[in-house]
Amino acid sequence: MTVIETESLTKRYPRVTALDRLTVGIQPGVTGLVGANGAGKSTLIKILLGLSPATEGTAAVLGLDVATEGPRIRALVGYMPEHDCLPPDVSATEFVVHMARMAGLPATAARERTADTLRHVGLYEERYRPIGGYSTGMKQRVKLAQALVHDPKLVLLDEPTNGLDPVGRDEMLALIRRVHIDFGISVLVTSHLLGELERTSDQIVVIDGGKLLRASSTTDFTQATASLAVEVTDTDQHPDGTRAALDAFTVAGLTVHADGHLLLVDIADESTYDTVRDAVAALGLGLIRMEQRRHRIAEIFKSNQDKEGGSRDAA
Amino acid sequence: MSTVYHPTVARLTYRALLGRRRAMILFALPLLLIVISVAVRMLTGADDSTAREVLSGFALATMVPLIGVIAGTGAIGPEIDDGSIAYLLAKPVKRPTIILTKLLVAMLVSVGFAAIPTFAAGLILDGNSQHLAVGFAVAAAVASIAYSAIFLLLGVVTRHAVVAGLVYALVWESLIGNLVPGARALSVQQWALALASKVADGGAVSSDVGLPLAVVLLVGVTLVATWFAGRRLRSLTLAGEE
Amino acid sequence: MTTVTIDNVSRWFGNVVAVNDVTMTIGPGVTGLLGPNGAGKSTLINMMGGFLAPSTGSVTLDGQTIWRNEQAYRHIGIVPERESMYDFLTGAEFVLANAELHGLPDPGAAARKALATVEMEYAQGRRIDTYSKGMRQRVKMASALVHEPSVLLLDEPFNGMDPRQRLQLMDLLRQMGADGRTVLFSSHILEEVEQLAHHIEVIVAGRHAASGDFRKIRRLMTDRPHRYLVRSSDDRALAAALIADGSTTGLELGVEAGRSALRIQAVDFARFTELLPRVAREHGIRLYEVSPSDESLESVFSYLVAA
Amino acid sequence: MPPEPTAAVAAATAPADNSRIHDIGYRHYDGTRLDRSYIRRSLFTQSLRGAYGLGRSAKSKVLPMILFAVMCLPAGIIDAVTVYTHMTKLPLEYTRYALYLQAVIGLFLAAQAPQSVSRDLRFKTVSLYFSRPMERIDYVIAKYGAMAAALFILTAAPLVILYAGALLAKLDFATQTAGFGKGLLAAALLSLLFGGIGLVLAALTPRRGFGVAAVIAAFTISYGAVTSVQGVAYQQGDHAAIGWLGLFSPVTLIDGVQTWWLGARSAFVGNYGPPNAVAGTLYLLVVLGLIAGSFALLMRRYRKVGLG
Repeated sequence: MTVIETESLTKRYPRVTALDRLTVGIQPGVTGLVGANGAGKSTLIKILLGLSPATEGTAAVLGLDVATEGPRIRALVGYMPEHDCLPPDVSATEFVVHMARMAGLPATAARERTADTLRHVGLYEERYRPIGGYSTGMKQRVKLAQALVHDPKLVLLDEPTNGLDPVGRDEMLALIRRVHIDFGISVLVTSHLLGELERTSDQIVVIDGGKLLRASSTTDFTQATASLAVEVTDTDQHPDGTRAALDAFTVAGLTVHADGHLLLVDIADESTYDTVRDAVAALGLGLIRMEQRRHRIAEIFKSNQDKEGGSRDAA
Repeated sequence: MSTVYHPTVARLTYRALLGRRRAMILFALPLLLIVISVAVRMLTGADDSTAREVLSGFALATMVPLIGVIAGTGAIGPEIDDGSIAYLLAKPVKRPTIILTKLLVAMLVSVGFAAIPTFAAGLILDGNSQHLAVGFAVAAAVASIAYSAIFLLLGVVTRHAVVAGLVYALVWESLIGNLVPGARALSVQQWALALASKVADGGAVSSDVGLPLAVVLLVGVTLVATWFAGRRLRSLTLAGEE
Repeated sequence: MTTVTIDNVSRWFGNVVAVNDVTMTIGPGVTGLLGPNGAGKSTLINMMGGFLAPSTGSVTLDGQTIWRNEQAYRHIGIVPERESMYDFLTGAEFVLANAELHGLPDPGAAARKALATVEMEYAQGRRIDTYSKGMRQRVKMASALVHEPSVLLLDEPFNGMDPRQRLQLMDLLRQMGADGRTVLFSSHILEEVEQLAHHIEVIVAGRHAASGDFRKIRRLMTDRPHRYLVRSSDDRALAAALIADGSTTGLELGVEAGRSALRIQAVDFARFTELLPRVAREHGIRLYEVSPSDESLESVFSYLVAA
Repeated sequence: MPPEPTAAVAAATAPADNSRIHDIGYRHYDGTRLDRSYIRRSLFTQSLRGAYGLGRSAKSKVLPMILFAVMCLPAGIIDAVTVYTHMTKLPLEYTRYALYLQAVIGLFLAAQAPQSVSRDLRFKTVSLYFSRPMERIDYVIAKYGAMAAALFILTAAPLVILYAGALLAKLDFATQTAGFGKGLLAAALLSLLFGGIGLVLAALTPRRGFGVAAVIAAFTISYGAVTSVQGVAYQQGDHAAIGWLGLFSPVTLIDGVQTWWLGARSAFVGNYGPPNAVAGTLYLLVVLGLIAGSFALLMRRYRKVGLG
């Protein structure tokens, strides 16, 4: 089953075209949505929730048409906004119970599900205290809880790691994985941080200038390249180990170039591995790293960076 | 560079005061005064006592302090509130210069939107005796200057400057001043009236405060408020974390 | 005018100590300021920017106190964390006003140049309240660059920027650093810090936890064994050859992502990394992959925070 | 939490083996999902309770409860006086009551309208409401309804006390009931009018303080301006003008409507109400127009808010 399906979806505002004939199908699982600012990410979310009509084209969420079934979609979808959305003077429990009722849950169910959901997102004693005193990480958990409390089939998470520090970010990313794996809820998550999407998402959709730049599984995005990243230590004998290794590799006939402290060696065939090993051993350097490089999502932005509106030739 | 006035700070302040939604009140209140004056004039013809009632009851007691609140707090409060004052402070410009410039702008704006309409209303209400119009216009101008300084200080000191200013304008000046005679001695409105009664000779305007005392208090309050605002801004710290 | 010196600085708010006896020197080049939320990064940046007085100690720019010294701003450019600016102005008007406030001889030209640097000319005529977060960030950058300061302080400058804008800003900051300016930025995105800053300063709970190159910082953590994942043509033989040496403590044969792999804990980093290629060569074992699993800035950071 | 039925049964049938680990992992919800009318009702109830500080902190109960008490106290005193002095009619008409205590009503509105709507705007909670099955109109109906209902409780409760006192004092049942009915009708109209204006002003700004200030300023300035010009007209003996001027402030509008349509005695200076049928009709039309206009403005305001 396709969770989200759009067919030449277009949204034009008087000054800009936010979405330009976007056709994409999103499968169950965790999907990362990447887009330039103003690339129609928030417009897409509004359309998918049935809150803003498309100029042209169609979209369906969980098989329901966004143009006609907005309220039914919103009953089955959870939404976590990017910005703050929590009143500071009520407790997480009170707030989430209220939001559960606003999703149509009867009072008893709202209370029970709130208790469960807050526990699942990792809020314990603090849930009876006013939200105003929470840390950023705790607030993000409350925001996630209100999006999950009515047991949606799909949640839209807009920049859920925004403002979190590295530890908080890791916890949030783990939580997002759990939402899919343990709770069985599909996730559409937006982020500007491509690295964290690579870690979290099963598939990634990149929108640029309102158009689809690329949509495919994360493994497709991050396939291994034919390049070996090598990092070596400095020794007393070779104070600039990287330089020494670069020269040795070149002498040994490898194609290599330096990228900061890394040496990128083209893998000609299996013997390349041995050549690197032998050259490092011969110099007496320490081998810190030798890994086949993977493609990064960032590359599609880098390759387009010089072209103005580089998306035009992509789609 | 001049130490009391910085044209760029002034420009930013004008734009901030007149370019936002709250500026609507700056236009609405004088308009209301003019409408009322026209209505009253049509009902009564030129009449000293009615004119005095409207000018002191509405113009001086309500409109002038309200415009003072908007101009005084609006000249600096929002910037401190949203942190954009950082762009002014992180410049090789002395902080007293910033305060003085903002004060000057607030004064000009409130005189423009309070004293001039008061003068116009005076003329409309009472075309015969221009003493009244001049007297109240002077009172409005003097009061505007004092209010600007007081409310600018409030804008620097508290985030709730507008509410505090309104409480002062509506409760203290309008209500308490009318109910408790003793409170009038501590009222910018009465000090201004004392000055006005001097200008509009012939007893057209009267005040509960003697002229010398009024002048001393007006000047004193304005200077102290300005000095204190400058001091507070100098040691204003922007705690980035909210 | 390029060196910011923080000398025995503490800053408290009531009983809350935000910055606790920190001493550091920020010189030319790009420096990343890291720390968990609430560790005192913003407080520190605010003190360097003269928005906050240190409770004790001194914050100076080439020997001159920054607090209450508005002349210091001739050399400092600041990009505040908060989003608000003069939203009712256009981008061009805003940057021009900043240029005028600096008393520049030709503010118009300076503003145009700054806007060009951040590539915002195309939207300079629009009011700031119509801007996206990324556009705001760039205009903030332009306002901080307009007087070509030698010190640039940026509090979470990447916040809200999209991937393309991030890449642009990283290039810009890298360029500034290469030009010999002192660039200090705080960020939570360790991946970016790793790519951008050669020098990091880490603040944990108000204390100065570490400074320098994160790889060197990692080497200093001798109490933390380095974890490695190695794939080779014969993991078992490699393990047997390595175990004889004292530089490793744990050797574990297993399967990782469907392929066999050797997990190693190295206690003596230098000795182990030199041993590995030598031993492999001696035994004719082909190394396919040598991956340190806790060498990234992320691991370094988490070790520092947990310490 | 309800007991796990299967576990209970299993435990009963196999007493020897009662150690087990229950699954407390994520549970799906397949219970009822109620419709928009339930959501609207829930939001209405929550907002109405919120207007009196119920379900909120103790601090936020203080002001509305004090105002409610202040509103009811004079009615109790009037009752006592009426009963013990054996009056033949209440010293204060039902329709006059709210006009006398308009300052209290204004304060209540100024405090509670912003708390009802500017909070949601300021903390951007509106986007969470609109991402749920409700529609914009549900939110507006619930908020407007709750504000009007809160005002109605505030204005009708003292009337009930007066009515009860009147019956205790064995005043004429028919007259009292008619007066009480008119009073309730006027209170309802007042609640809708004030509630609408208050919410529109409060929804303009996410800043609660500004909302409070805007409501107070709008009510006091318009009332002050109208009554002072009416005073001038009275001095000049222009009684028709007094009647017409009342069209320009919310309080005097209600006064005019109840004077013309419900036969109340006007509280305008000299008791001069709307001068003729045209004016009387106009009063009613303006009140109804303002109520409808407030609703329309609120709808418009929230169209722009969206997910923000």
